[in-house]
Amino acid sequence: MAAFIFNVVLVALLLAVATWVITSRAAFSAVVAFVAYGLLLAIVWVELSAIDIALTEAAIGGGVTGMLLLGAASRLRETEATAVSTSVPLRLTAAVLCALITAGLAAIVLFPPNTVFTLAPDAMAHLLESGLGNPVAGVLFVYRAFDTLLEKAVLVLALVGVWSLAPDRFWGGIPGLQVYQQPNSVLTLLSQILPPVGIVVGIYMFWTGANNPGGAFQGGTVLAAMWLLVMISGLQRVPSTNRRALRLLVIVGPAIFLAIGLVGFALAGGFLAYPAGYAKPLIIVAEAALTLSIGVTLGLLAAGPPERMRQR
Amino acid sequence: MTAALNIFTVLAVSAGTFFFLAGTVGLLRFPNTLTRLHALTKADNVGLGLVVFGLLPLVEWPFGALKLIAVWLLVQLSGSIIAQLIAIIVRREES
Amino acid sequence: MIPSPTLLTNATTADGFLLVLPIVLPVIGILLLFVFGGRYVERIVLFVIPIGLGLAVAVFAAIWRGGRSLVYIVGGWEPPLGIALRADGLSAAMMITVAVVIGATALFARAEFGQPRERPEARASLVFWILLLAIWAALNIIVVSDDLFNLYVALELLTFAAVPLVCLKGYEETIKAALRYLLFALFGSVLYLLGVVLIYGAYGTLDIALLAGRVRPEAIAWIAAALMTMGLLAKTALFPFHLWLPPAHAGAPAPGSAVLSALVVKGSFFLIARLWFDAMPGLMNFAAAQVLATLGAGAILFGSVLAMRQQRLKLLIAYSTIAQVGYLFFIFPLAAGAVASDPWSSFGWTGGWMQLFSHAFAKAAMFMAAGLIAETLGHDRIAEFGGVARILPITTFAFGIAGLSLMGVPPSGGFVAKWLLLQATVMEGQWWWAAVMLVGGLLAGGYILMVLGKTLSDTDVPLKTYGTVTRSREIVALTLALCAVLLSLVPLRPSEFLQIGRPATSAVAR
Amino acid sequence: MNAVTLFGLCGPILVGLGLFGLITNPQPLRKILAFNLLGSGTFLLFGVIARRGAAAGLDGDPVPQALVITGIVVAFAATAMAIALLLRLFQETGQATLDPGDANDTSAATDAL
Amino acid sequence: MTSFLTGAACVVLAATALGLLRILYGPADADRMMAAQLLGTGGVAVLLLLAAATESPATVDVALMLALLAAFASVAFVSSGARSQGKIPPAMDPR
Repeated sequence: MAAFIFNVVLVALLLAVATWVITSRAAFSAVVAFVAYGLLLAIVWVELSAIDIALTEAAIGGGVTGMLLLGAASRLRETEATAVSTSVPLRLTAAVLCALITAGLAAIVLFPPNTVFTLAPDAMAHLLESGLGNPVAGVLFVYRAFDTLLEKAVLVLALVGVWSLAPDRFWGGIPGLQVYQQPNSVLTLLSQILPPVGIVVGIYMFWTGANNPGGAFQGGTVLAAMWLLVMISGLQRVPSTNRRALRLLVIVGPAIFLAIGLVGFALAGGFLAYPAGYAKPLIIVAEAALTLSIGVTLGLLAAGPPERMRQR
Repeated sequence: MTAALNIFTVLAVSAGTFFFLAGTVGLLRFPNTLTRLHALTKADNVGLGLVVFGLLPLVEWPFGALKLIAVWLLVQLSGSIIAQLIAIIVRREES
Repeated sequence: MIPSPTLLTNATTADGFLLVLPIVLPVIGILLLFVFGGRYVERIVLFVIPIGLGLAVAVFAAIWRGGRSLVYIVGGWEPPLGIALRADGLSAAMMITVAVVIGATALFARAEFGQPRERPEARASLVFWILLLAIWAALNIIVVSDDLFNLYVALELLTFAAVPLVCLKGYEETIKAALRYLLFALFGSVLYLLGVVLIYGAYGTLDIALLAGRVRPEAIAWIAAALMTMGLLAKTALFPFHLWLPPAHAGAPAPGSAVLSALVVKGSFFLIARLWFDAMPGLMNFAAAQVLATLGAGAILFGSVLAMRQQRLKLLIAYSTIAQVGYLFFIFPLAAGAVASDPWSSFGWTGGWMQLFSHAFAKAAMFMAAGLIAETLGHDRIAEFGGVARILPITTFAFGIAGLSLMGVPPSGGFVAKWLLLQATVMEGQWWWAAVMLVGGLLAGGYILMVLGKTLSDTDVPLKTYGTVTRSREIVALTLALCAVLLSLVPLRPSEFLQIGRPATSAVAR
Repeated sequence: MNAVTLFGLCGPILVGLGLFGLITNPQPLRKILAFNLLGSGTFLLFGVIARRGAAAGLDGDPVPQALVITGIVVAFAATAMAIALLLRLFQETGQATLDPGDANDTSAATDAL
Repeated sequence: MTSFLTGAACVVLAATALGLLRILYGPADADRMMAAQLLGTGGVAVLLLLAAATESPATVDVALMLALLAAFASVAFVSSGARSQGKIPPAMDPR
């Protein structure tokens, strides 16, 4: 009973905050509400017994996306007044359309099909062969490794897309991350203490991910956040995007993963197949490289396109 | 022994919950940003501390407990530093 | 009517591994370009593109010779747990079209985006080549993947490659166009994903071959199909979701426009067709097909009329894309209601896909021609085109014969496509589509001839030129236009190649 | 009604809200927020389907859970790209709106070069 | 014990949620950020209580993640806010 009341409160809150994200007049207020929404969503995922997703949402939704959106909202603050609002008929039509879609989806939730399909038994049946203990990691790195590989390519491509927005003269320059202007402030203290802890947590996330909830993406996100923190506080310089080492870090994960996939052709009889007995070590190697690459890529995505050539 | 520990947990968690309530009341009722900040940081850090304290008997020793304490320390640290930074901004805006 | 189970099997076939390589190769190229960039750009591209072309030919040849589909089970995990790749005759034809257009674009773009070894790495050049390879990889996945979620990731890859291409020049208007395109595309992909979620919930698999046997005409399937189709239509820019296309396609650099208009919008169209014909054949009925084709008809009329009113060549060509994409949607009523024993041997099936192939070649040629004209004149205002034919005869000729294909005049692939589609309207008794096609052809003739007339006309003032273009680039445009003409050698009847690997039992409800 | 259904109903409402915001709000930043809401509603729906598929000693079907993680990553990449575009537009023009009217305006397209 | 812990989680959640009214009322952006910060701390407490109630140690990892990253958004706020102070807004089109 207590659990159900908790869930009702949680859902009510989530919907209230979501409504505020959409209806608020001021963009900044909507963005702060969105950060709160991300936190609540992480709790919802815990309640749905999807700890892997909860970790991802906590890291991305509340943390890095929040940072991106807050930065954008404060930069764009002056432009808010110029926005025109949409016409009433359009709003009404949109409202009716959205209500219809909501009603249709709600009906599907309320009247589920009689047969419940699940791949859980299949996924568990073959999990032992891979040596992994976390079925979600099994799906991501064994059964549907192809999706995961493509997703990494998407991240690299998104980074190319973000960088491509730099003016020609700043290509290969330094991302326009907003750096805190007061040196030696308490922020410096925070960014001296937090990152060591964060790096430990990031490595722990990746390591525990083979058998427990967690994994390369969650670990990489923590690393990205810590890296951004030391750059924002001015402890470490934002690197030039033309540095070969930096670019190598971005692709080392996808490249090793792809190489392991190709080795499967020769040794395991198929692309992205693992030789018997070697699945777990190979996956760990790929995940370690991916954790690093994801950390660097997400950090660079959040840092934005190059905006200057020289260090300040 | 178990009963005593259970009572301890109930007491500590209840007290922690109370501090969270107090923090919210402060955030909503206090007159200006700086006093609200004060209420907030005091209340939620003490609140979380008491909750963690109360949960210690329930978790696996020592790693579970260490993790709980680490979580509390992290929140404590970042919370107080963020509070300072926000205070700096508020003060600059006021002047 | 409840569809009978298809005869498609899920087991890796001999040569199945050939399907992995055209996907992996461009990805390797992207990773190499990203790290080594700079001085090695040309070498990497020169290495990847010919091999990629060769692989596409190999896939085509394997299917041609074998007369059946290639299947590859990734990692040895069969669906529903794993992902299968499958290429039939249609996929092979798509793959080779994509490879030819990408290869030609690469040749054409060398002048603009070539990276001399001694110069420092340039933004536009490195980014262009990475995006071109990414589009290639994404399209190759789209034509062979059999898994709806895998296709979602591929669609996103395609979007993330296409959007930066739009604003590669970095002008204010192109950035606006790119942002609008991205927002439309994201709207589209979420709706698609929503449908994928519902399908998994209802049928427990995302594999297209398995779904064909499981999907029943019931509420949840209809809702999923509607959401996915709406999302994909937004990405295909079918009327009334076309708003984003003209500024985006007109704003990109010429080789970019060529790829965007010729290939990228076809990627999402291909998925709509896969959805209705392959994944959910049980849902296809008269009403659904008519709705899709009606939107297509709207696109033809609306796009053609607006194309005629444009003053700039690139915008005119972009509006013409909206119209030509409209024809593709006639495949739904004309193949699905097939009088023939199954849709695959209908005139509508071959006609629809011929339209896609011929438009891909013709439109790429046209955008290249427009780019060459603009480079020579320094602008693309049609009113000031007098005398262009004299200084750029090959380009004008390429534009003209590509235009034949758009109008549907022989000898051209467009003629074959439109003739087959017309034939299908007669056989199906759906004369109203024939009327739309005839009007569309006339309007296309109007805007093509308007441009050609201007280029052939003489002016009193001598034409001022701002730059010169090399003969080889003109020949690339001409070659693509000739490819569109060569398609007219295809016999005027349902193609057998496009029927290879299609499920033998008719799964499509009448 | 059980808790899973409760969360299941949350998904459609979030989808509706997000869709409404995406269509009606003229500011791109708010559209990006709405897109994220829409995406999370979709993921939530998938999560509920996963939860209902609990079997074989698991609390949920791991396949949809893994797909949601991939989806979150892709949505983040999309958000980062959209924000970068928006900020660039702001730098270039001092504005952050897409006038709905200029899509059909022939003068809106740039010079061909 | 389980009901008590879940109940406590419920109270903490409701309490910190009330604080979210500050997002609505502001008035300063700092007030809004404080509300989100309170929810971050409250969320950590809620997750720890849930972890104890359901005896799932993995949930503590989610709390750890929140503790690390909830402060991160505030850091972004502080750094971007600090910069917008001294900067002249770019010229706006008067039309």
